[in-house]
Parts: sequence; C-alpha cells; structure tokens
Amino acid sequence: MTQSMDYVETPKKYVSDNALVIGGGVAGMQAALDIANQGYKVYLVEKTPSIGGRMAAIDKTFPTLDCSACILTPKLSEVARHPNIELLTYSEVEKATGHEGNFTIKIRRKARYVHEDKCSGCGECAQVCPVEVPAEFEEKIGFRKAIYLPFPQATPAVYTIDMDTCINCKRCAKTCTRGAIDYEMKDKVVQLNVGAIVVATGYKLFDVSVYPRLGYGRYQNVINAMEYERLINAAGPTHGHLIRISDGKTPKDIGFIQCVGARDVNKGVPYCSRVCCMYGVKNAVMAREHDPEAKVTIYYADIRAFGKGFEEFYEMAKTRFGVNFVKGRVGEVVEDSETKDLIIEVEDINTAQLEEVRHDLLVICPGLQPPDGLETIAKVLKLEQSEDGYLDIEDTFSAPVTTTIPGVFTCGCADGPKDIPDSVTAGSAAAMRATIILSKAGAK
Amino acid sequence: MMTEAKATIVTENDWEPRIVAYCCNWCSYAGADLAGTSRIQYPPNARILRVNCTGRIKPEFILAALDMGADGVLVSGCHPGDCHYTSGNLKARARWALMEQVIEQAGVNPKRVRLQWASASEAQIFADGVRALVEQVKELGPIVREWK
Amino acid sequence: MTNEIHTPSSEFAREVASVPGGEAINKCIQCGICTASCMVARASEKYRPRKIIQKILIGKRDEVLRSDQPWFCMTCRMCEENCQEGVSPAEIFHAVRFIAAREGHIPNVFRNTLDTVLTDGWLLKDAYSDFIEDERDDLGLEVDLRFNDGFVKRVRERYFSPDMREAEV
Amino acid sequence: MSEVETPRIGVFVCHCGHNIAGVVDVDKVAEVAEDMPYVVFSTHEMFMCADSGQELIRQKIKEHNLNRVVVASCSPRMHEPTFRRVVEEADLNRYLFEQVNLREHVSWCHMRQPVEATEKAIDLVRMSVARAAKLEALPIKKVEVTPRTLVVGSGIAGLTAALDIADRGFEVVIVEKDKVLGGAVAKWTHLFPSDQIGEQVIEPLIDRIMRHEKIEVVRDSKVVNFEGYIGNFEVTIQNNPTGAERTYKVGTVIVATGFEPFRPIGYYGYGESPDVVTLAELQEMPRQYELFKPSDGKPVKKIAFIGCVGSREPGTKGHEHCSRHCCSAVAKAASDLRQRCDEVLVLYQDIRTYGRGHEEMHRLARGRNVIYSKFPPDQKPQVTIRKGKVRLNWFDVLSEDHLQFEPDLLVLASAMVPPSDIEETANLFSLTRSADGFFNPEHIKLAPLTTHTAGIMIAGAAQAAKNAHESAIDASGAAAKAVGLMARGKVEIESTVAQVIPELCSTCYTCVSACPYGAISIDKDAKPQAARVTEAKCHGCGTCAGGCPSSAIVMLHSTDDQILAMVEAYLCTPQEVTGGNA
Amino acid sequence: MDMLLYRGCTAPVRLPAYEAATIAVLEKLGVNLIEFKDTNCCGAQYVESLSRNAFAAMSGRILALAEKEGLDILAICGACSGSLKINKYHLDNDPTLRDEVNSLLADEGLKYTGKVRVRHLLQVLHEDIGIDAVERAVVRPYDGIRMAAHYGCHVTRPYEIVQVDDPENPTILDRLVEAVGGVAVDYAGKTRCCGGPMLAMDEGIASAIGRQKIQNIAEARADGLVTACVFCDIQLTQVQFGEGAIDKRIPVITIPQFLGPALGIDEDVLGLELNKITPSDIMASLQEGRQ
Repeated sequence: MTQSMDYVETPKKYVSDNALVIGGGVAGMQAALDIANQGYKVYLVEKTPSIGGRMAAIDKTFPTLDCSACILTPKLSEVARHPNIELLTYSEVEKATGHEGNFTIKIRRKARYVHEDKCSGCGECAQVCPVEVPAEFEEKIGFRKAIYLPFPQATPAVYTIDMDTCINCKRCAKTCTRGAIDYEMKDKVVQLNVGAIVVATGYKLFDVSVYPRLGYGRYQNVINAMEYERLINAAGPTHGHLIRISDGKTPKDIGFIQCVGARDVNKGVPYCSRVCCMYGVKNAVMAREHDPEAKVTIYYADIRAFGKGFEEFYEMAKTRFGVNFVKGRVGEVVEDSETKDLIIEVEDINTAQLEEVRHDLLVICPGLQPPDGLETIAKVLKLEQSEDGYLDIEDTFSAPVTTTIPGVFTCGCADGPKDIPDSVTAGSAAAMRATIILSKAGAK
Repeated sequence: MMTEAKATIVTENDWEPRIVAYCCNWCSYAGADLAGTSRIQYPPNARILRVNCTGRIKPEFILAALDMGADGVLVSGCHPGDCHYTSGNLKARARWALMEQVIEQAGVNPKRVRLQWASASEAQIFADGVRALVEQVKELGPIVREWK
Repeated sequence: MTNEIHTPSSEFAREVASVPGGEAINKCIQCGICTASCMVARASEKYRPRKIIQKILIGKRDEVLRSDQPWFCMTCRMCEENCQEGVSPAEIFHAVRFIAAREGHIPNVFRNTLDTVLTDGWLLKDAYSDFIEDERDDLGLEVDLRFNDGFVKRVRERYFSPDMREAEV
Repeated sequence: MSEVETPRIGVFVCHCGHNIAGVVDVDKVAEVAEDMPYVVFSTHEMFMCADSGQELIRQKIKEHNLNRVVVASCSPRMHEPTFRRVVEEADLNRYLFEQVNLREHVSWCHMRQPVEATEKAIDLVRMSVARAAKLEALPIKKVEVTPRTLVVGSGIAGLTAALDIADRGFEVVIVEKDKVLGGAVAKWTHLFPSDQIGEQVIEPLIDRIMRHEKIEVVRDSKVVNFEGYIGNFEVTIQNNPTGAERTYKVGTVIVATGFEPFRPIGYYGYGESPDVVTLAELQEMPRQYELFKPSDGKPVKKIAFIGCVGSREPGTKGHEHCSRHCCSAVAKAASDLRQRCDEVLVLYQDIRTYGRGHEEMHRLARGRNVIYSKFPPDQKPQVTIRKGKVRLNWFDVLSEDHLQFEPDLLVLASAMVPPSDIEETANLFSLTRSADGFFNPEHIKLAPLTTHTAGIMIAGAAQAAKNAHESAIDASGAAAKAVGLMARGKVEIESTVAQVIPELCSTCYTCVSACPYGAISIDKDAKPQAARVTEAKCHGCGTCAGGCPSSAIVMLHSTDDQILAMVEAYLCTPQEVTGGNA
Repeated sequence: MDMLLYRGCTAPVRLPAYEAATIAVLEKLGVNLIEFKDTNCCGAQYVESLSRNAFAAMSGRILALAEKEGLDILAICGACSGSLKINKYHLDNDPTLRDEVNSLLADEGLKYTGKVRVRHLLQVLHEDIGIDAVERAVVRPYDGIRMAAHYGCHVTRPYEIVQVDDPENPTILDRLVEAVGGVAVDYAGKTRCCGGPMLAMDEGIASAIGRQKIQNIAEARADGLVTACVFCDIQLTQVQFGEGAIDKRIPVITIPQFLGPALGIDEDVLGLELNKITPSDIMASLQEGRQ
C-alpha cells in the first residue's frame, strides 16, 4: 500500500483489524454494518437485552410517516445475521487500554439467566411467569413479565430474566423444553483486541418533571412524547388506541408543548435538540390521523423544520392535516380537578394575545440529553466531553466523527442530538474513518 | 388478445368503476406509496400493477384490460425528462397518441384511459389522478355498454 | 400598535443594558413565556411583558419610557423563574424604571409613596392609630415602633431631586 | 418456464400491527386467498417482517413444500429484499417471491372505507397469486467491482469522500467542472459553528488530494457519458477547454455536485441595486476589517439581513424547502459584522439555529446587539431603491410596529437550490429527484446516502440543503458505502433483463432505437438475423418489450404473461367470489 | 438562638397578630427574637423602582444595624425579606455600591461588611429549627384539616438570591401543615402571585389576581389558607370582601398562627380573634392532647 508522508507507520502499531461498536441503536447498527461490509469483524456491544435503540420504540418517522419498526426490522435482522458482526447484548464496556490500531477492551456480559444459544424465543416461559412489572420499553405504561423479551422484534430474540423482580418460582425453567434457563448464570468478563472503536451511545430524553409548571408527573393527562409514541403504537400497551391515562377516554383536543428541556440555559440544556419540532409535528399529524375530529395544537418557539422534506411536511401538517400551530412557549399548565382536563396559558406571539386553552391531553416534547452511561464510557475511553455532556469532536469539518482520542469515533447522538438520517449518515461516516485505521493492520 | 369479457354485468346502482393502473416503479408507484404514508385518501377503485417503466407498457396491456372489462385504465409514470431509465417514458408518451386512436376505433371512449406524470414526491397528484379518472369513468358508465 | 414608522436602533437596548438589572435584555428571544407566566397580563389585555421587551430591543425609547407599562410589573418573578434564556423581565423593568424616573416619568402613586417613606422613614405612620396601639398592647407587643426618620432624609438628599420629580440612578 | 412444476403457493397476510389490520379485514383476506388457484396455504400474522414472521415463512415453505410465496404486507419498495432473502433461506429462488402492497396502497389511503379496502386487498392478493403462478426462477448473477470510485464534484463533500476512499486504499477519480477545487466552502468567510474561514478548511484537503497517489484529479472537465452497472461503470470525461475525452472504468460513483445559491432576481430589490447582495455574495466578499458598499466603496455602517429568500415558499416549486444553513450562517455573519458596524438587523420568519453550537451563535448575535425582527410570512418586507439608497419597510410582528431602515448593505439569505445542470446530472446517472429539486436518496430515513441506482451514492448538498459540517459527514458516509462495495469485490446484480426470442424477431429495429442504454443491437451474423441484448448493459426498463410489435422480447420477471395474468385475475373473476364491486 | 426581628412597616400596623404569633411560636421552638430598634423601611417596591442606590442604602442601613448588634435578621414579610436579601446580594457582590452605601452610613457610625444573614421565617422553621422538631413539639395535632399553602413570590424568588425552598415547587409550608396534623392541599397556580404588589397601580387587576387565587383554592376544597407574608395575607383576605368576592370565605391564617395552637400556645397570644375571616373551623379541628 502506498501512502503519503503523513502516514509513516511505526511497526506493530496497527495490530488488530477488528472493530468495537458501543451502542446498538440505529447509528451503531449502521456503523457496524458498514465496517462489517468491508470484511472486518465487528463486536457490537449493547447494554440492554436487544439492539434497536430508541427507533424500535418510536411509532412513525418524519417526514414520510413510515412506520418505524417496519423500516428498522430489516436492519435488525441484517445486523443479527451478518457473518462479520458479533452481537454482545446486555453487555457493557468496563475497561479500555491501548491506542489507535491496538486497543484492549474488557466487556462485562451481564448474566441474562437464559442461555442465548439455547433460547429459541418461543415465549412459553413468559406465559407462565406470574410476575408482572411495568415494561421499560412501554415507558411503563404497559407491563412485562420478570422473564421477558423487550419487544416483539427484539434482536437477538432471546429472553432475559430481570432478577430484581423475579420471585424465583422456577416455573419458567420447568416450562422451557430446551433447558435454556439458568438461575446460576454469572456475569462474564470478556477481553477483546480491536483496532478502532465507534461510540454510538445515543441519548436520553430530558426528564420533564423538573418543570413543575407543566404538570408532568403530577397530572395524569400530561404525558411525554415517548409515552405518546407507545400509546399510538399498534404494538404498544393500548394496541394503538390513543387514550387518556386518567379515564381511558379518547382525547378530542390535544396539545403538544415544544422546547421543553431544550434551549434552556437554566436547566443545563442551552442547545436546540434538533428533533423535537419535527417529532412533535409528526405526532400531531398522527393524532389527527387517529382521530380526524380531534383538535390538535402545537405550541412552539420556532418550528425548526430544516431537513430534507421537513418544511414540506410542516406545511402539510398545517394545510392538509389541519394541525393548529401557536407560536409561543407555554407558561403554565393547570389541571381541572373534575374533568382532569388541562388548562394552559400561552401568548400567541403572532397576535400578542394571551390565551387560556383547555386540552384533554397534553404531550410534552422533551429535548435530548446525553445518556446516563456516556460519562462512564467517556472516562473509560478517556474521551473529552463538552460542558453539555456530549462528546467533543476533533474538528468540525475535517474530523467531524473523530473524538479527541485517535482511533475512537463517534456517531448518532453521542456527540449531539441528531435525527435518524443524520444518525445513520454519521454511523456510516464513523465506519469509514474506522476502517481506514483497520486497513492499516492488513498492511502488516 | 381480445377475449370475451367475463365480468358479470351489474345493475346501475351498485356499479363502481374498475380501474387498472399501470405505474412505473420509480416515480408513480413510489408516489402512490407516498400517498399512503401521507394518508392521502382517494377512491379505492384502482388496482395498481407495478412495472419498471412506463416504457414497458405495451398498448396491448391497455386494450386487454378494457377488453376484460376494466372501466378505465390509468398509466402513470415519471415526468418527461425525469425517467429513471432516461427516456422510457418518452416512448410511452409517443405510443400514447396512437393507442388512443386504436381505442376509439374499437368503440371505446378514449376518456376511459388516462396518462399522467406523477413523481415519487407527488403523492397528491397521483391521488388526484385516480380520483379524476374514477369520476370521469363514472360519468361515462360501465364499459360493457360501448365495447364493440 | 402605532402607525408611526419607526427606525429600529439598538441604542436604547444598550442603554438599558448599562443600567444594573438590565444587562440581560439582549438575551430575550421573544418566546412569550414571560407573558404566559404573568398574572398581570392575564388580568389586563394591555400588558405584554414580551412585547415591551421587543419595543426596547428595537429602540422605541420614548414610547416605552412614557408609558405606564414598565410600572405594571409586580416583580413576582414568575417570568424570571420560567424564562429559558436567563432573562428577568422584572429586573429589566426596574432598569427601565430607573431611566424613566431620571427623566421624570414616575407614576404618581410611586412618587407619593416615596415621599411618605422618605419623610417618615416608614410607610404607615399615618395609619398607626391608637386603636392599633391598643391591639399591639393586648398582644404583648412593643407599642413604640421607633422607626428612624433621619436616615431617609439623607437618602432623599443624595438620590432624589427636592421636588421628587426625578430620581438619580 | 424453465422448470415445469405445479405451482404451490403460500399466502402470508401481514397485520403490520394496526397499520393494515386496523382497516383491512386480514382474516377474510387470508381466508379468501385459501381458495385461489394453486394456493395451498394461507395465513395472517402480526408482523411478517419480524423474526417470527420470517421464521413462519421458512417453516411453511418446508412444511407445505411451497414453491411460490406471496406476502401481502407493505410496499415492496420497503421489504422486497427482506422477503426475497427469507425465501432464499428456505432454498426458494428469490424471483419466486411476490409481494402485495396492502399498506401504502390500501389501508393507509382508504382508512375510512374498511369494506372497500378489504375488497381491494382481496383483488390485489388474487392478482399477485395469479402472477406468482407464472413466476420463474432466475439465475443469481454476481459481478466483479472495479476498485475505483468516481467522485463528481470537489466541494467539501467531494474532497472528503475522495480522501477517505484513497486513505482506505482504493483509487479515486475526482472530476470538477470548475478550474479550481474547493466548491462553495473554499470561498466562504463566515463558517459556523467553529470560527474558521473556508480557505483554512479547504486548503489542507486540496493539499492532501494533490499529493495522494491514489487520487486522480480531473479539473475543468465534465462527465459526458456514463454507462454500465454497479461495479462496472464506464465514464467518459471531457475537458472543457480542449474537448479531449477520456474514459475511466469505475466500480462506484459518489455524486457530490452540491448546490447553487439562488439568485433572487425580483426579490427585495436584488439586481436593482449593487448594495443588495445574497448571503453567498457576502460570504465571498474579501475578509478585511471594514466592509465596503459595492455601489460607492464607502464603509458599510448599517446592515440588514432578510431570511428565507426563495426558501419556505409553499406552492413555488423548488423553493418549498427550508435551506437549513441560512439561519445559523446569518447569525454567524451578523455577529461577526456587528463589531464593525453601527447597526445590524436580522429580519426573519422563524429562527432555525438547530445544531449543537448554532443556538449559541444566535445568542452571540443577540448579545452583540444584533436586532432581530420577525415579519409576517404573508407580508414580506418591502424594499424601495431611491437615488441609490436602499430602504426597507416592514411590520414587526413582535412589537406590532411598522419599521423602516435604510441599510448600507442589504443581505438576502437566499435559498440553496440545485445547480442549474442538475437535470443533466440526474439523467446521466439515472438519479431521481425529490420535490426540492435535489437528488432522492434510496430511503429518506435509513438509506440517505445511496440512490435507487445501485453503486451510485450522493453526498452533501447534492441530496438537500446542508452546511459544510453535515456535508463532510455525508461524504465519509458515502465513501463507506463505496468502499463497502469495492472491498467485497463482488456484488449481486438483478437478473431482470430483456431476452430476445430470435424466432419471433422481425429485425424492425424498434427495440434498438427504444433502448436508452444502447444495449440492443441486431446480430447480423445470426441466421436469421435477430436483435440481441447485451445483458450487462440492460437496466431492465422493458421499453424494448413495450415497443416490440412481434412480442419477440421477454422481460424477465415482468413478462407479458405475468402482467396479463394479473389483469385477468382482477377483471375476470366472477363477482360473487370477490364479494362485490371494487 | 437569638435573632433580630425586623417587623417592617406593614406587619406592626396591619397584621400585628403575625408578629405576636411569630414571637410566641419561635420562642416555643427555641429561638429568641430580639426587638430591632431604630430601623427604617427596607425600600421595597417604591424606592426599588426608582433608585437602585437609594434602595441599597435603605436596606443597607438595616443590615448594618444588625451587623452592629452581631445578630442575624428574621424577616416575616416577603417583601422585606426579599429587599434585604437582594440588597445584601448586591452589596456583597458590588464593592462600588457597598462603598457608596457605607459612605452614607458613616454619618451614623454604621458600616456594612457582609457579616449578617437575613432569614425569612420559613427558613428559620425549616433549616434552623427543622420540620421534625416542629412535629416533635406538637401537643394538639389537627385532625386532617385541609390547608392550602401560599408562599409569596418574594419569599421564594429569585432562588439564586433568596435561597428558600424550590421556587417552582415549594414544599416547606405544606410540610409544616402536615407536621402539625393538617393535610396540605395542592391547587392550581400555587406559585402564582397574590396580586398585592399591583394594588398601587391598578386595584382592579390586583383584585382579579387575588380572587383567582382564592377561587382555585376553593376548587381544591381547602378549609383554609396559610401564608408566610404580610402582604399576601392581607391581600388574600381583602379580596374576599367587597364586590365580586366569592360566597364562602376561606380563612386566611399566617403560618405561626396555624402552628401555635398545635404547639400548645394560647389562642389569645396568637391574636386569632383579630383575623378578619375567623379561623374557628380550623381551630375546631384541633384534637385533644396527644399524650
């Protein structure tokens, strides 16, 4: 291989041509696929029992209203079946040493109490499990068993026992004809040698209960956008029937509140979260689609419909779907204690009128934040984080997916909020930069 | 090609036009997909057949459909100049004029067939096209009355 | 809304920013959360804190200083608590009031009350009746309130014009 | 048919959660399908695409010895590859799979007509079953991929993609129509969010490009001919001044042709006064401390920006989109210039400083006393030019005041629009375009960098309005796609090409002239003479077959027989079985 | 613990019972309040709006007096505690302002150096005494009387300066209510202003704001309303009289008046009979001795 002067190599520096991808959301999956498609081995580490990330829980995607699970599922199976990808789900990176071209990684494989190679995903175990707990995947609106598959398309389709809630009745073990269940299973630590690392740890939704004025956590009919996604999802806890938590009634007048936990210097989230406007518009459109009679209003500061097809979608939401847009941030939400309706205060900036509006359901559209585990991973990998908690990148233009440590790349929301296409693109980009390093190992 | 129409003749009141719609894969079929994802509602009378390009559509396909009892035929493709295969739709357009004459000679009102251009992003145009043809055909009545 | 055509200028905003309390004026992004949090705005159609701030930002100095609007703020600071950009309309209106006061635009009620306070040293000297004295006595409270009225005279001398027509910031 | 066997068709109807089953009576569809010709098995399932659904198909193929599979679910544009793979895993040729679109074409567009929707669904299944019975297995063809990529355009996207591919060890040919490399970014002075000027960003890239042994730079030239198929493209590049042509073989292509700043003739006095410029023109003004008026060279003391010029205009084709970069770019330029001017104004509709570091730019501008004023979308600012002076009149929504301003320089944040020759580029590479005029990606969510033409990628502003940072990420991503194909060495291609039945050919040349790819010629050596298809050149459009008067051309997987079988199944099935009309 | 009681202008004249109840309750809980002589108005609102220096001087003198005594200040009025805290904040952080004020104070031999703390009654109850201690001191708990809490804007905002409770979701009053056997009632617009500061500019608006508050409290079916600010107490009482007032009045009671009886303090000492809307129903909910 011929290289320019910049690339004089120290012998033995580039030892491994395997890659590690941390995070099995859509960005991490894409990065893994694009590295694996070049013929390199990829370890894809995901801390939850299944890959798929946030996208798996979303109902529809903007701006085309494609059903999220439908477009994600092929990717899930592509990743799972790829000969060059080894899935390490329910696992976390514990230690990392080394440098670009030669990292040594220790990974804790948390005990699932179900042997991955024996479980066929038939689900008989969950049927007999007597324990029901609120399901994380359903935003705790729905329930799961103590032995569970997080969602129907979970990949790998392997059950996991949640030992915190398991009552050790052993019914599942008795039912499992394949003998896959093992209560004695212990965490395992595996060691890997990789040449490049891609961090794709995603995001967490801002906890909007820190805005008491908006009533989330206090009023039942104030829900967040992720809960809404599950409520309108056919595979969700209500089989896609949008209802009010307080009384199970179908809401007829829904308000969406934007810019909560985003663009707020007082709550440590000064940046714009990029996706909330559009997912808000999308959810509003879906509300009208679920019930064309329903009145739907979005309260916003600026509608940031900046991506491909976004402005057109925003326009369509106004004109064809009849979503009502009010420019103005909501000052206060108050519950009518009788009806459990919500009354909001907002100034319509376009008319300078202060309006008191009654809704029977309010959906708060929270901004994104770095996920809880990012700090740990940053520490393990010695990556720098910005004040806002996201990973720092080396250069905006020449190294937009490179972290401050050579050989470690970032994509998806690890270095800032992104929508799906931008996450996927960054995943491919991180893969590209990672494989440049991996290819040097081939040079020997 | 001209097989006898096997369709049962139905009474005036129940009658709903039956439309065969040939759509190219790259523009109009995608446009119809977008109409779906955008939840644009249009009459359910058309049955879409996917072909790679409108250039693939033989005049016989249209004649056969009418012959077998279709009340209308829609051909929908990429805008001229935008063909995924560069120029297939231009051939389709060139054949169209001739085709209309043939249909007329066979005693069928050429208003029963419609050629339209709808790109992958023009879901509304696609849906409007279906609606327009359905309404047109409803005015003309069932095809069995005119086919010679 | 006025039909007069105004030429926007940042001068007034800079002036407000130079007065203590007014520094954050430029942080306002006009989201309207202040108006939506304001009890006065709910009770009165004419009071829109967001709009006043925009008028400051585009430099409508005279209109703002001559109006009674900046004096409507109760300084309950609900807006300040809710503002996502770190703006305190209450503080800004104080800064505006200082400037207005300096130029003699002071609502009478403020001027009169100020006069009382700076004469008696406290607000309710005239209202302190024998009847209330008895009440206090019954409650075992000190009857002689012993407010100091000397200091306020020096305050008045130093910071206000003799006729209270204007205040020095 | 290559193999004569009785069709044994399995029909699988998908609920897609509530998406289909909420409107269409899937139970009934599956039940009716059971009685259709050659159907030996029919069922319905929550998610056919899920692992469990896929397993069901594989299992039933084995169990019922199925040799044709019909899945009635979503658009084949979405899941055809998935299900083709599934049937292949059960040892069934992928071309023996047929998909019915019950979601996009039925449940989602007839949501309030469940009865009619169910009837339509049944018809569509019947049609596909009829077609399935006539499907034939086709060979799976693999071709080598030439390990070289053509990069079209040398803006930040093109340069970045070229470097990545070359650094990875593959050859690149980069073609640029201009004399100089670097595109728009090279000329721009107010980049964001990092405080760099374009030159500083682009120069090091060009430097590396020029020294890279794997990269061949072809400047002042354009692609004049492009043919072939994934892995095996042949591209002819013509030098602009000399007209000399050269042909390259490449395996993959990255189209990074960028954008053009919209020249807003007729907007806000643009073209009437030299002191009305676009944001792009401002960006290209020499970077020096003082800014001078283009009209008389006097220092600029007052500037106004107007946002959304030629963007966000619903109903105006090609201008409906948001140009994405302008709000942040304006904030950056405004805050930079504020320090050199007395007054800077930004007139806007919405402020879309969406990215990390962008909102901060907006705050910085405001913090420097840039005045932001919102105008109503239906009442745009008025510009009058009198005696060379630019005067702006508008209504400020926020203060409800009528405002007037006489800027020394009026900057229009004009739209990012596709380059004027994009249609030519689209035709050359068989790319489709979306409503914004830019190229359409293969899938807007999950495949934003690939196109419907296998082997051709898009990056940067060729796909949609984007800023430099986003374009650079796109470029690396597109490079990964190209490298993925080249690293594998071989790729599968579609077998759906045209075939001539020589006995029926009358050598009328209709097909020869119809073929857009020159894939058909008359084989003069054959006896009798007959048309012949060069399969490698055939893209499978079927225009030849559509025109052949003798039905001598068979379009594989789209035969006359297969198509007419569908028509017949729809129209010639007795009504009582369909349960009514349409 | 000794503290100076800064009673302000309004409490001694308009709400002396609050003053008396505070002294009695705090005494019971181990805080000795000392008469604060020779003070002046803190300058709230009127001076505040007209001159920052004058405002700082007026509050600054009070702070300097306390510093001379070597004791912290207890303020029972929201406006006073707000003024004193805001000016303390400015004087502590702005040396120029401090020099300016001190130059004026020098005539009296006073000097403010930043050594004094200003405490609102709620802080003393919550931090210095502790809600647990209040609960332990209860001898006659209430039997689930439903009380709504009104905190007072200047008591809790701006948090960066006043440092009392969570301004968006304050709980101290509610916890105090619960500590003595009451039920804290949540109601719409809990953190909203009482409207009091508006009285000067526009009485109509002020009353509308206050009445809205009372209405919200009525809708939450509260038996009474506890306050921690002189102005709020007076305003929320006043709006229940006159035109436009609601039919059934809700007793308004200051927090020490509410705590007092439960701690075994005689009702006469707490001045309950002076309350304009009689809190007799509230008192009726008191249970017999606990032990």
